[in-house]
Amino acid sequence: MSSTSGLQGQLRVRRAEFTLDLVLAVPAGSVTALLGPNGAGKTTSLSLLAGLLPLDTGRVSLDDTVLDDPGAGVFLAPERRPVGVVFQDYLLFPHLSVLDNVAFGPRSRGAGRRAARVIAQRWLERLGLGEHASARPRRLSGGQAQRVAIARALATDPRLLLLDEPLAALDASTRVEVRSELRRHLRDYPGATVLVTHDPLDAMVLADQIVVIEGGRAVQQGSPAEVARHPRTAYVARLVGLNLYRGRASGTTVELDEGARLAVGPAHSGPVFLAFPPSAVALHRARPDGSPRNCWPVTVAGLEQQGNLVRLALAGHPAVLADVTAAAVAALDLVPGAKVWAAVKATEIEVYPG
Amino acid sequence: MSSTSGLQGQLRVRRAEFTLDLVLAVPAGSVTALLGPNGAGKTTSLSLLAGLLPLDTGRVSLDDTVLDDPGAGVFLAPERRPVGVVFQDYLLFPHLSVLDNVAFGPRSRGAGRRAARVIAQRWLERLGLGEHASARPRRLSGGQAQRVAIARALATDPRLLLLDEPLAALDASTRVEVRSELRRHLRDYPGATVLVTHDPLDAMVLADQIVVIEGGRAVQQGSPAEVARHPRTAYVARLVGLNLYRGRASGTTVELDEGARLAVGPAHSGPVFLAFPPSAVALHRARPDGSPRNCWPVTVAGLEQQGNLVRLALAGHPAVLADVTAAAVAALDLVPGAKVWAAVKATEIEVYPG
Amino acid sequence: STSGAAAGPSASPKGALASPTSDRPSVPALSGNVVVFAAASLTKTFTDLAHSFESAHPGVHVQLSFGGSPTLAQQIEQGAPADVFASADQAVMAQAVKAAAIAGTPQTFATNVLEIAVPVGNPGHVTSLAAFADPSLRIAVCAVQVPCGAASAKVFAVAGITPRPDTLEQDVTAVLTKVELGEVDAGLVYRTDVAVAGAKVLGIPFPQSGAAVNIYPIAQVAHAPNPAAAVAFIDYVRGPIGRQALAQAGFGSP
Amino acid sequence: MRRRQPGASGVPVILLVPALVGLAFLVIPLLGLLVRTPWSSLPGQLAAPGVRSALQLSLVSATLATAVSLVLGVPLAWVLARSRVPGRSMLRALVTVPLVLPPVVGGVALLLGLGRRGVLGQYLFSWFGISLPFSTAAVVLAEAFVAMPFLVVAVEGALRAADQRYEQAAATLGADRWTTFRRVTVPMVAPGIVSGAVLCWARALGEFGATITFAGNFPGRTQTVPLAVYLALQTDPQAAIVLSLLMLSVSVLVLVGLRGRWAGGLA
Amino acid sequence: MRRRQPGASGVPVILLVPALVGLAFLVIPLLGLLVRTPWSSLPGQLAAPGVRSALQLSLVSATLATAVSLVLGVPLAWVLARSRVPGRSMLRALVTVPLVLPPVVGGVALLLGLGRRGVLGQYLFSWFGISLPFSTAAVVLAEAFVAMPFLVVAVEGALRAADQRYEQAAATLGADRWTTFRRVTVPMVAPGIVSGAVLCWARALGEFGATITFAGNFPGRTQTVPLAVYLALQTDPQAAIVLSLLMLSVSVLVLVGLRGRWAGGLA
Ligand SMILES: Nc1ncnc2c1ncn2[C@@H]1O[C@H](COP(=O)(O)OP(=O)(O)OP(=O)(O)O)[C@@H](O)[C@H]1O
Ligand SMILES: Nc1ncnc2c1ncn2[C@@H]1O[C@H](COP(=O)(O)OP(=O)(O)OP(=O)(O)O)[C@@H](O)[C@H]1O
Ligand SMILES: [Mg+2]
Ligand SMILES: [Mg+2]
Repeated sequence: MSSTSGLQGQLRVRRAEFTLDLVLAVPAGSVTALLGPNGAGKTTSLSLLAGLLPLDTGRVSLDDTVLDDPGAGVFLAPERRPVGVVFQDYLLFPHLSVLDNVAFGPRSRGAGRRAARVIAQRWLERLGLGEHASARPRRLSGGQAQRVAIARALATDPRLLLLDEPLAALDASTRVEVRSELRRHLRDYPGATVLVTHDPLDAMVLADQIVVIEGGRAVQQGSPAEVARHPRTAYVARLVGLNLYRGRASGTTVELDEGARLAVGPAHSGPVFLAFPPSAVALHRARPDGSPRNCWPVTVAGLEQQGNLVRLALAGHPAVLADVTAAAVAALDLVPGAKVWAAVKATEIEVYPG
Repeated sequence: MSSTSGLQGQLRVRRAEFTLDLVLAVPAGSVTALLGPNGAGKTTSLSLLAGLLPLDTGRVSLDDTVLDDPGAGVFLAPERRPVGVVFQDYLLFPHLSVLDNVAFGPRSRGAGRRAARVIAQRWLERLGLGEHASARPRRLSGGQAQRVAIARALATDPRLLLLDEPLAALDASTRVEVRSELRRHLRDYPGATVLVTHDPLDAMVLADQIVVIEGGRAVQQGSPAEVARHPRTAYVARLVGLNLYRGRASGTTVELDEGARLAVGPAHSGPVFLAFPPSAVALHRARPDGSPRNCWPVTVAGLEQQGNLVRLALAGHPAVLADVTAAAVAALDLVPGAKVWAAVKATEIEVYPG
Repeated sequence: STSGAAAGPSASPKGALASPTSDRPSVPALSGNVVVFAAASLTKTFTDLAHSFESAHPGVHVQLSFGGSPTLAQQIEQGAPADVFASADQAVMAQAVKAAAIAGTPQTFATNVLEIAVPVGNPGHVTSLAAFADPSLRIAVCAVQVPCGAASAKVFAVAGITPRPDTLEQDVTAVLTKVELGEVDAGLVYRTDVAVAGAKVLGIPFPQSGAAVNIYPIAQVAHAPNPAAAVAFIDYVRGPIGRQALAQAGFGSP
Repeated sequence: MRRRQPGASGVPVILLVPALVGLAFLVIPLLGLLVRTPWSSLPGQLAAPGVRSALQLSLVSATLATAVSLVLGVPLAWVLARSRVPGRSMLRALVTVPLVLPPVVGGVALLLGLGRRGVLGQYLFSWFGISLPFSTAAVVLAEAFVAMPFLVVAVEGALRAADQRYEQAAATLGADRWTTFRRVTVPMVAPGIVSGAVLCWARALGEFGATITFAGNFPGRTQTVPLAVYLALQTDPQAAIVLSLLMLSVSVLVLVGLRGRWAGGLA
Repeated sequence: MRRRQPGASGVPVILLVPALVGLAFLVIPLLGLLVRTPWSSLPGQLAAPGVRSALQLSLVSATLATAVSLVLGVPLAWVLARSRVPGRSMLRALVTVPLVLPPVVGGVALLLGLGRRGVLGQYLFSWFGISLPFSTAAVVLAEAFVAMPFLVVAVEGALRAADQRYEQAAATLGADRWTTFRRVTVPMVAPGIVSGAVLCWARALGEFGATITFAGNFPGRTQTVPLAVYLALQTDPQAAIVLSLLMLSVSVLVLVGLRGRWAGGLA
């Protein structure tokens, strides 16, 4: 990959009273999550990247191609950009069947009618919608429509994938499946991805980089771990507070890639993700007896105060973040270098097929 | 209130391959949450109640009025039903300003133009949208649009309120505010409410009764506490697994209405809700030292196995649900009547203004 | 039936000009509107005549409505508030009489004969009626259903010619338009039309035209709102001033 | 293939070519007219008496006919598109009848229906003393009869294409059908109504056959520009063309002005 | 106020009354025609020679004119509604010119544009030997000239009312403008296109003035039913009415049949 591989964007645009001013760099093969409150400019950013809205000033390039550069008078039309978009309100074509909605992209990008349908059918099945292939979008429930929209965007194999809250309408169980499917796809996916989400778990599981925007500007940016370890505001802390590990499950035990071992609730096997919030980590002076299945010694490496909470970075196997109250910091005397036991209940750990 | 006060519904309808068959009873002044996977028939149920879809067979009545009874040839048109609806895809009128969208209901129900606008402005301000009053819906972000839709439905003061995923597009912080506003409104609201949501917290905080539907049929039904205590399936357990208390906060301490006292992370004051998942409860044989601020003695009152997890009902002050692994049950010898210490970290407890 | 109708004051133009003034004491003064329904081909002539009639009878206002003769007849049969009907076609008038829409007997006030019309420069080198049988020429004639078409059929029969028209037009104006624009090489129209078209078409008279003389009848409408004025207008048209104006437009006298 | 501005003038050739051919087809005959117009005689023709009054009558009656068509036609379109009255497709086809009827026959039909001896007209006359034909009202009626179907069909098409779920949302807010119609349906199909009204107005402005048959041809009262054109064709075809061009220019000006205002309101 | 079936025949009075008045206004004149028709003479009239061929020519040429209008007019409507070519509102107004032009003047304009000595026609004639007037092709062209604007205006209205975000979605899926037009825009505004085509077909079927002026009147070649009706009016008004009714019935039948099929496909 060359140094310019992936998405480079310097996005500036005014829309009525709202101004967006954002710099994005998404290397090919990586995923950037845009987080931020309602009206922060997330959808607007995606529109700029997709070419549905031209920049006022700035520049967007993908790999070696300039997509938009008002200064140089360059603008590549949306249909010429190798971009796939999942819209916040889906925008499924009402006159086409679900299958033809998904086949639309491949056909437009040159596949034959039959080949496009085969691709579409495969994507629908992956997302658990095989039996709805011949239905009209009007007949779908909200969640089904959202899955079709995801399938439609993925089916074109774009070099830049833009996902606007792709999992918002999904129910808890479907969400897990679709998130896994999306992750599987993104893992093998050579292009750049920008993901808008309100769900920290989506961001942590799916993203390599997080950009938090508020009022049209980036307020924080970095890898999920960095952002989680040093959140600049309580809002960010809350938003990205997750411990996330990758490992290999056999039954209710997971061997982490970084060496340690954690017990989890439901049995799994094969590669998995483990996630639990910093608030789920209890700290004890001595090794506690009791229900928490996971206990290990850690050393306080850093403290970050967020309002009444303190986020602790703890070194150990594995390293872990913990949120505790100021009272607990005082009671346990948690200064940097202090040695304590971390405890996490197996049932607190969310496990996702990786 | 008479015995027939509130909503009585026996809903039966076929839509292509899908069949809905559901009995609902929502007393006036109470909130019923419909939970279920995508395509379970939640939106369809709301359409039947709103009169946007006629029953095939069955009967719907509100207070003493029959809304739909195909057997008796009775059907009350949507506009004659005292019903407010938040649609899953908002359906804001594109040609009206945000203010006029919200004022539409009051005007249609007889208020003067000016009075309707005053009502609308008040609702917009409550939902933090005062400054967008003159914008067109097209200019709103997804989350802003959803809040307008909520304001629009509430502004008509309906006797039956139907909310289809009213908080789905909201970001974490807005969600807390809007949820509180909604709860404040529903608390004083004399009518019946049916709420569709995928978020267990919404269901627990807002609903008096939960109906879980799958494939068009109710699979479980009862108060949030009942359903949480005795979930029939792992799906339900996961969906409704929350400990929920009401209390009065002063600083980081909350005096529960049922008498006990819990420490929480962020400082609050006045009436609040506390919520934490059963998985956040650690059980110890002896009183543990360490960061968990909340420790109290409990007695095992009941066990329910859900796959590899066990949900324990624990008596004590307060009574609490705990999810532990089968291994922990064995290690701690958690048989009914066993006495153990429950520990919950202050940072695990979500606090909402009540 | 109409040929002997030229009764009334003698035909000298001077006398005609003098007659309204001299008549005034003997006839009750005319007043009000007189509504005249006239065939479209009379547009220019009748507009002029209406003006001079009005100045001759200061209390009277002439309202003219021009249209196709059958349309006008239809309107009159449906109770249109007309006083006078001037048709370009005897058959239409006869139909109106049959429908009891006409008071009294229609009077002939003008005649018209056919002429060959060719575009300026005569690109088809047309000299006689025989050209209408030449398949290499573009030819327009009226459809037989309309008066000019019936007349054309008569002259062709007399001349022993089988015409090879490219189009059967709905009226003379349509034929004339096509001649003017050079879309056809020859058309058969009325003399009055050639006169109206001026320099834009060339008229070629032909001997057989006498076989089909078109007759214009005029009559008072049954239940005419203003019968006295209707009679006066009819007399005026048939009188010397009317005749002069009609002659100027190329009409023949009855 | 690079350009500034998305969705800008970049029109695909496969659409541009037929669009241009279509435009040329509509405009070339007009060019023909313009080339052959005796421009020098124009001022004289325009100053001729009666031209002003004919133009005024044309504009007023076409506008009134459009107003009548809007008031009666939009509800009719709604009933055809939204209600479930039986025999709807038959009704819909009946509405197109005045389109198919040759205008002169349409005028005859109007006489037979609303004339002093007509099916309905005889009662209007004997009971109320109303006689419609040969009045300015008759011009408006004749034009409305011929032009209203355009409005009805265009608006019905727009209604069918509109998303009915917004009307459902209005119903749940307590709006009865009339309020919904007025405050939701009509604004949402406004572009379709504007199109229909433009068609209707233009057709009414050009109406000839039904008008001359039903309303007669009286200068100042029922003689609209097309009737004046018809008469001019009998005597002076050049004048007829000048008169047509005059009406065209006025109508183009009106439409350009109107569209500008409307587009601003809608976009 | 109770009833079965939501959104059923319950039409608010305030809409129903104008709709019924509108319907009556369009239908009563037709009734007038039907009442006065000499039914006994009908079989004879219909069997008259030329009636069949005129009807056939009318249907064929109106259908061809509609096809031409669709091919040229839908792209034109798209350009007017979607592209940002400068002077669009002027172009849009120009498109309505044939609506306003009295049909006879329209025919003259066609002769001046496409006739043997017309602006374009003289080259067609001298270079290719093509002479359009007095041919069946001229009938189709005259009808298309008069009727196409109805299609263009109706379709443009539908395009303006359509939600353009679906077209944006298609673009992000890699569809160029033509594919988007074909696979998204056209299906989504299909009801508007159908309305426009119905208007266009009906108007073409009833076309008289421009046809007789541009194409002339020759039985079997250029004599459509309206021309035959006009001529019949001159001599035998009853026959003219019978002929009109015949054409009406055929067109109503066609439209009822067509709509049934279309509505099925769309609903
Ligand atoms: N077409 C438009 N014209 C003018 N302003 C707009 C337009 N669309 C959006 N905005 C404004 O721009 C701001 C950013 O909107 P955007 O849709 O990008 O927010 P978002 O981050 O996607 O929010 P959400 O999470 O609620 O979807 C908002 O304040 C919105 O009101
Ligand atoms: N108009 C329709 N015609 C036929 N079937 C329909 C129609 N609308 C919905 N369905 C089907 O009915 C079932 C229930 O749909 P519904 O919209 O009620 O689900 P839901 O519970 O609201 O799901 P979600 O959480 O995804 O919104 C689905 O299988 C859907 O495909
Ligand atoms: Mg958004
Ligand atoms: Mg739903």
